[in-house]
Amino acid sequence: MKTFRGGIDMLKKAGLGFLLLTGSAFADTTPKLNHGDTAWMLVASSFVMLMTLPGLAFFYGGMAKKKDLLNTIALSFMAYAITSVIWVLYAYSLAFGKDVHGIIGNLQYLFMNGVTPNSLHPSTTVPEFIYCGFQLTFAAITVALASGSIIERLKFSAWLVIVPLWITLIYVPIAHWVWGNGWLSQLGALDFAGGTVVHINAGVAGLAGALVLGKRKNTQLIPNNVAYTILGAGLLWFGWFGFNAGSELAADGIASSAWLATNTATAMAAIAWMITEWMLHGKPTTLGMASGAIAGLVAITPASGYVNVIGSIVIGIVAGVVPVFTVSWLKPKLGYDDSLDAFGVHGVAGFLGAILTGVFADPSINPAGKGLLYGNPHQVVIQLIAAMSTMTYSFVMSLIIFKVVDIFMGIRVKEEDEIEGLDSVAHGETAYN
Amino acid sequence: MKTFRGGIDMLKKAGLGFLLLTGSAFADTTPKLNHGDTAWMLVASSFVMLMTLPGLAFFYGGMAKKKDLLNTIALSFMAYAITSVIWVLYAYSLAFGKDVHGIIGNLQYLFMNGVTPNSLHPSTTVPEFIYCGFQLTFAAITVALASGSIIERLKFSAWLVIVPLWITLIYVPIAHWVWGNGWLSQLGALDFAGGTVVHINAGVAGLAGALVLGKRKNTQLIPNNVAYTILGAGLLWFGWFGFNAGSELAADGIASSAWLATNTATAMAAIAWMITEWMLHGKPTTLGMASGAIAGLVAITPASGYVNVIGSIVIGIVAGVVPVFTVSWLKPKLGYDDSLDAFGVHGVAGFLGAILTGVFADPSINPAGKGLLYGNPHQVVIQLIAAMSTMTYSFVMSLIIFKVVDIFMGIRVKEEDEIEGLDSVAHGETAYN
Amino acid sequence: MKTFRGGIDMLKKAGLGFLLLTGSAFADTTPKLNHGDTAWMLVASSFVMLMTLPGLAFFYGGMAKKKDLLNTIALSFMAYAITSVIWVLYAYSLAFGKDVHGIIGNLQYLFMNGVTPNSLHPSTTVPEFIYCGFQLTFAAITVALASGSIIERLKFSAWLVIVPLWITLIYVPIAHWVWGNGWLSQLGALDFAGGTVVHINAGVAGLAGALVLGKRKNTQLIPNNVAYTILGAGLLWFGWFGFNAGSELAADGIASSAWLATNTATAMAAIAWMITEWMLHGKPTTLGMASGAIAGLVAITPASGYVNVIGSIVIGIVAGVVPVFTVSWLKPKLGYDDSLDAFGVHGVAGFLGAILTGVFADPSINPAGKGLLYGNPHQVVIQLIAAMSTMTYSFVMSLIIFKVVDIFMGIRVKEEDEIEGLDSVAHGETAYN
Amino acid sequence: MKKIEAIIKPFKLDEVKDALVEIGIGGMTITEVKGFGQQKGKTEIYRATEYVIDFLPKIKIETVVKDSEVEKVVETILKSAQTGKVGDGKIFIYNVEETVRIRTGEKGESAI
Amino acid sequence: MKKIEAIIKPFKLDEVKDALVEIGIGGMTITEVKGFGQQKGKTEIYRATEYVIDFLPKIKIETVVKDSEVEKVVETILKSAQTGKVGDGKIFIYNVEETVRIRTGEKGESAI
Amino acid sequence: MKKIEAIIKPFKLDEVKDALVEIGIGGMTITEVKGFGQQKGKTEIYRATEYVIDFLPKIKIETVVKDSEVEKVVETILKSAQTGKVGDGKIFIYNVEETVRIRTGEKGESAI
Ligand SMILES: Nc1ncnc2c1ncn2[C@@H]1O[C@H](COP(=O)(O)OP(=O)(O)O)[C@@H](O)[C@H]1O
Ligand SMILES: Nc1ncnc2c1ncn2[C@@H]1O[C@H](COP(=O)(O)OP(=O)(O)O)[C@@H](O)[C@H]1O
Ligand SMILES: Nc1ncnc2c1ncn2[C@@H]1O[C@H](COP(=O)(O)OP(=O)(O)O)[C@@H](O)[C@H]1O
Repeated sequence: MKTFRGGIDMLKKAGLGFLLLTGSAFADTTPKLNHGDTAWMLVASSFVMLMTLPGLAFFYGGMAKKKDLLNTIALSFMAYAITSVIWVLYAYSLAFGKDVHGIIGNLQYLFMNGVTPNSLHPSTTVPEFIYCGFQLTFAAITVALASGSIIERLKFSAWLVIVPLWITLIYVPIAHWVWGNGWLSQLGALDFAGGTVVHINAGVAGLAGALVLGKRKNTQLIPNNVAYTILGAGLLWFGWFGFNAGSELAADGIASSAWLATNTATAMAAIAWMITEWMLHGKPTTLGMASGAIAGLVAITPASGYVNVIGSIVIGIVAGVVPVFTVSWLKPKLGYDDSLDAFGVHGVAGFLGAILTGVFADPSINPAGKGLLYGNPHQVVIQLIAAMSTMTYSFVMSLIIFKVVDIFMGIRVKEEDEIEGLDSVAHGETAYN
Repeated sequence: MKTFRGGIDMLKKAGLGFLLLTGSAFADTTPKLNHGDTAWMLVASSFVMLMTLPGLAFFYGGMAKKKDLLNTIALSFMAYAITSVIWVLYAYSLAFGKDVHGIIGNLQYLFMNGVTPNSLHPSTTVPEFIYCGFQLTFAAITVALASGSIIERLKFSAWLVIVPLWITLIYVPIAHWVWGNGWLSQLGALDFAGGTVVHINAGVAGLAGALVLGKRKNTQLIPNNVAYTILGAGLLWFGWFGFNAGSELAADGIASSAWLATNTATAMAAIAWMITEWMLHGKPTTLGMASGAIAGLVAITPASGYVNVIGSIVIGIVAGVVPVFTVSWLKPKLGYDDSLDAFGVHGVAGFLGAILTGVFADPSINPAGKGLLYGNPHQVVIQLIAAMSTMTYSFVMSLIIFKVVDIFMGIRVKEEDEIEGLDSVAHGETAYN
Repeated sequence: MKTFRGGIDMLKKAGLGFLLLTGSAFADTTPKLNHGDTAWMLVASSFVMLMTLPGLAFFYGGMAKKKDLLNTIALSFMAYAITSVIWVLYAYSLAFGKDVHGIIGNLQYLFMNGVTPNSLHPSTTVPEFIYCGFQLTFAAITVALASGSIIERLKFSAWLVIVPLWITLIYVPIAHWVWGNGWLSQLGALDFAGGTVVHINAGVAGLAGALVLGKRKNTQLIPNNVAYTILGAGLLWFGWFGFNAGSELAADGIASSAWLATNTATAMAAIAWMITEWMLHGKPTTLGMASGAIAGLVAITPASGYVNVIGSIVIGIVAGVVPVFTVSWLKPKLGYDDSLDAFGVHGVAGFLGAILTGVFADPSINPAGKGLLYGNPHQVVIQLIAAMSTMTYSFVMSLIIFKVVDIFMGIRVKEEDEIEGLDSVAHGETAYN
Repeated sequence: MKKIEAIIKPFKLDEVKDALVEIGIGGMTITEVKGFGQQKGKTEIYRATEYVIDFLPKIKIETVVKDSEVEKVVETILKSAQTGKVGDGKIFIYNVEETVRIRTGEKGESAI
Repeated sequence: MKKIEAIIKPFKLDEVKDALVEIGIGGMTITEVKGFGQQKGKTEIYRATEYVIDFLPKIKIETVVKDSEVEKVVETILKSAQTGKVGDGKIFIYNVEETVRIRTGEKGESAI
Repeated sequence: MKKIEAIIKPFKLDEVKDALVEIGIGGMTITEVKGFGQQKGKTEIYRATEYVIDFLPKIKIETVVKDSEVEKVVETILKSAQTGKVGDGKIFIYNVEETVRIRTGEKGESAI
């Protein structure tokens, strides 16, 4: 997502053609609401909402055991609902209010105080309200993503406590650092649509949760409905156009480039995962295609507005191959139980994407980003710093949150409930009747 | 949806920035087509289409008994299809043609006569064609919503007769009264996106149908696939952004505010229903979360372009709590068989939303609406009049339509068909093979 | 999709209001990026992506036998993924690069070489990148559509070879002929959104494949999940608004008209198929409604930006009635095994739509098209030529591709694998656990 | 001890179960099965083509009872499951050599 | 009367059913079951990890016949269900003490 | 030969299967069934209304064994399937008159 980039940028968004014509007459440099950009942000925000519900809910739900399907969906559902409410109450303000020492935002937007339909988000051509809504959908999916590591044994009531804590103590500061004029954005870290803020963050948080919770009794992956997972993957792919191309905050050429880069990397990663699995296990699986697509989407996220199609293809290949090994080799080797691989896929592909952004950022696509291949090796270092600091902060804080909640209320269900299945035990429901 | 609000409004939509620059040169006040607004309306209309099929079809279908799944879907499907055809033939004209005595529109748009791609809808910046399309999707979902009360026993052929009658005799006049410059719009009733026209209307029509049909042999709710219901709820939530924010008919700040209000109330209502059910029955259900979300969407509909986020939160809470009691206490007490609670959820939450709009409408969000809390208690009275008159008209007329169709062709299936299931009996199909 | 139509058109898209005001000052006729149009194309491209995955994947998947569900989905998935990658590498350039003798494009866009976010697609107001993305989604769904004829017996590895061959040797030249300033566009053939390029093409390719493959052991249609098919149909309907109205490449009145024509024909065809089946077999089926809707969407595709609502209704009726006979009478009579009727529905309805476009094109909707009813009988002849030449080229070339791949690697699975089901044999997975 | 196995029409399940509970049957196990018999299969229509489905959904109820209760149980099922139309189903009776209650290890009639 | 219970490979169902109908079998009941035996389970792959599925899908066919028909029925099933590969399944034969047709209350062989 | 039929709690299936394999049982067939007995049904909540579900999911294991193995098998199932809580299920034993292996046509104990 763009942070302040000076007046030129906004002018461009206000309509270049227009500018050229009225050139000299144009004295006032305050950006004006652009209906085309606003239309795009209304849509993009809706797209990202769809990613969590039903997108991610079905992507994850399909992989859960039949007896845990609804519970798995409920985790994403409540992640979205709770985040939605606290976001407009105070979290948006802490993340995007006026910067306080590079660490956090102030409380100017508490309860969306003072924001009216006429307020534009600073240095954009779109209303503050929809910028807030767009950002909300990012926060919500991040915590929902983390749930993938911890399903089939997490106490539902604990989740309802973890979500607001996690958003407040982890997501909000990191979002501020990267997108809210915080210290990482000062540093020059490139994260077009949230590779660091969303995916690395969610991945390591999930890992922390999995470590605190311990292994499930039955760690086997028995997808109750692979078609649901593919449905979810399709909706995620679709919604991700809003996520990535929407992060340009304008309907322009860079958004268009981000659209194409997103699609290219995703397609490539789906193919790459399929082939890797084929070579390793003799068969190309549909779950692998879907997993590869998601890994590709994750990895292209930070890069989407910076790289050209060749960069996208390379990123797609890396994203499609590496996580195959983290989920099938590293996970059993280290012995953590990352149920649906939120860490193995999102964390890992997010990390790869963050670094590769520093390699492939092509200034002819976006002047704001110049990578190793275009003569700026330093960018890789910055990307590493941003990725590592996010990982560390998120991992440590997540461990603390899970631990503390565990101490106060317990976060793991009883063994017999785990065996009976959480749909019945936690919700009193059966998915299929 | 906006009715005529004078020139200023359109000018704003034509691009404020533009205006400021060319100020004096701007003599012609006729609104011009705005590509940004048109883009948004093309999208919003598509979103609302998705709400009926597959959104509502799956929301309802998932709750139907396994043997009635396809029939339940078919009711929504044909509601949409039939409405689509009669809408462009004559219904659009009757609803939105030139006002005749505040009661009905004239026939100027018969067969979309005289409308060309250059025709803009009066006092908007978007083409007549897409305004017609947008309105079409509202009409279609309204009658589809009503089907929720009467599934699992309705004769399919009767439905094909009821749909056009109901649209023509009930939906069209009410839409005209509220949005087509009819008497309710003269009165000053606030209904941003259709709380009265769509939800109250559908709810009481459903109730009328349920009363004429009588109880099913087995009134138990046995959802064949709760995941489908959640899928439907997710798609409805997504599509509802088009419904509510689209009702601004422009991609601007009020649309953005409506987007955020919609999301906030919905999330809050999902949480509120979940908690209420938890306290009453010891478990938070996923069907409850989905039901709460829908109740929230319904209640925020009339208010979405008028209220601030605090208003949205209160509306969400009320919408999440009250219908829990109408469906679990009032329904069994009074003994009507509102199969999927079209009345209990849509009717009730629609009514609550209509009244609360009169309470929370905040003129700093939208100068067109000023509620009780902002010093205009009279608005609540107007809202009550609008809601009650719609309820009465729709209920009485629906009773008549169901009764008359019953006399002519019978509207209830034979008992043995009800037991065997309508998928097989009415359609010769089985959902799962 | 529009090809070059002279400056006036672009000017219109650049904002008519604007033009009127700045009139004389407007010297430079180069089109400028329009944010509203770009917003719409970003969305429309995403919509068409959704059509293939999960739209078509579920539409087809639901009709497949339970043991072949995932394989059927995988064919669409890989069709999309492979096309996505080769498109940006070279296929886009061959289709839309500078015309070489009316036959093919040049290699100017190889690897998207030289395209930057500032490049607009010639004679449009939208970036080259999103135009490329939009076109990509068309190519992908075309080959995915063809898979419907050949499921439940095709070797998966063969498909991975067929897709790139087919796109390169068949789709690319035809797309060039019709939309890339090739010989068919010179001829004056009307194909607004791809009736010829996409549907006729996919239909006859599927038929060729079915002929080379031969009949399945069990040719019975046993839909494992009719609800999935309806879900897919709903998503296709939704996405098709992007397909048809997006083909205007601008958010304007013609796009709005195309939206409404699309919806009208689709609804009418769903009703028409349902009634036809009812009269023939005594029951209105939900699969029939969905099939009719798809037939309607197909038939209106070439006509969508040219016809008025009456034209749409007639096209809808024809599209809803005729394919009922091709699938239930012609297919068994001739004995080919077109598994999911890609030919019987898409090919046939695409052909009907192409011809009827020549009949109903109404110049008051779009000056670029004038049909038989408006005094231009010659258009029908042109349409016939375009349709027949596409059919012939695609059919012959497809036969060759399928045959050659068969010779080199075999395209049909072993009989025992066909019986066991391709999910398990080809992918090592089971859809439902 | 005897096992009474009844194949019935699915929608009769609740009625039969209630009738059996009323006469004091303590347990039963049911299975969703498909039946083929004199009752003609049903016709389904997909893409304007009619297919005859030979196997119709049925419910199999199994209940193991004391020898002395067999007659009463058969009577009860007969009464509650009958519609008089073809396809009502069958009752089969088998001998059971031994019954064990897993929870307690009890054997014989007291384990039923 | 005897009950003949055959566990067969699912894709053989149609063949077996047709063969049984041909020799005049009037009714049968089938159940989807899962089998474990000498046939090795199959391997499924999820997220690049192989899982062995021990239980394979099988179909259980039950048909109650007159004593005199047992041999013919067994022969017929043998012929139509055999592929010669491991996992073809088993036929078990049980004694049936009584049969009742629910529709009419008829008992004994005429009820079959 | 005897058929041992055990109705058990679903989550016990793996344990029982492993135990049976360990004592050398060569084959078994399982079916998803629903049981009704002393164990109270469970309550589900839909739209704030509680419904009691009478029939609970159970697994039926059927294994045909030589007469000499019956006791050992029953013991094994008892041990591995027991939780001590109501609803653990039952074991029923029936006589099997004949067994045929479809693949080979073998009959009798060697066909098991
Ligand atoms: N000989 C048989 N063996 C096993 N099951 C049978 C037999 N005959 C009938 N059935 C079962 O009973 C059901 C009803 O039988 P059918 O012949 O259709 O009608 P009816 O019970 O009225 O004679 C069948 O669908 C099948 O499940
Ligand atoms: N002892 C047994 N008791 C019950 N069912 C059995 C038994 N042995 C085998 N089966 C069933 O028969 C099926 C086939 O048996 P299997 O040993 O795999 O091959 P085969 O029939 O060729 O000997 C098994 O999957 C199982 O359903
Ligand atoms: N008489 C019976 N005949 C057939 N199945 C029975 C019988 N009694 C119990 N069952 C089966 O055994 C299961 C457990 O029985 P239940 O009475 O609930 O507990 P317990 O086994 O502890 O006595 C039931 O759910 C049912 O499937």
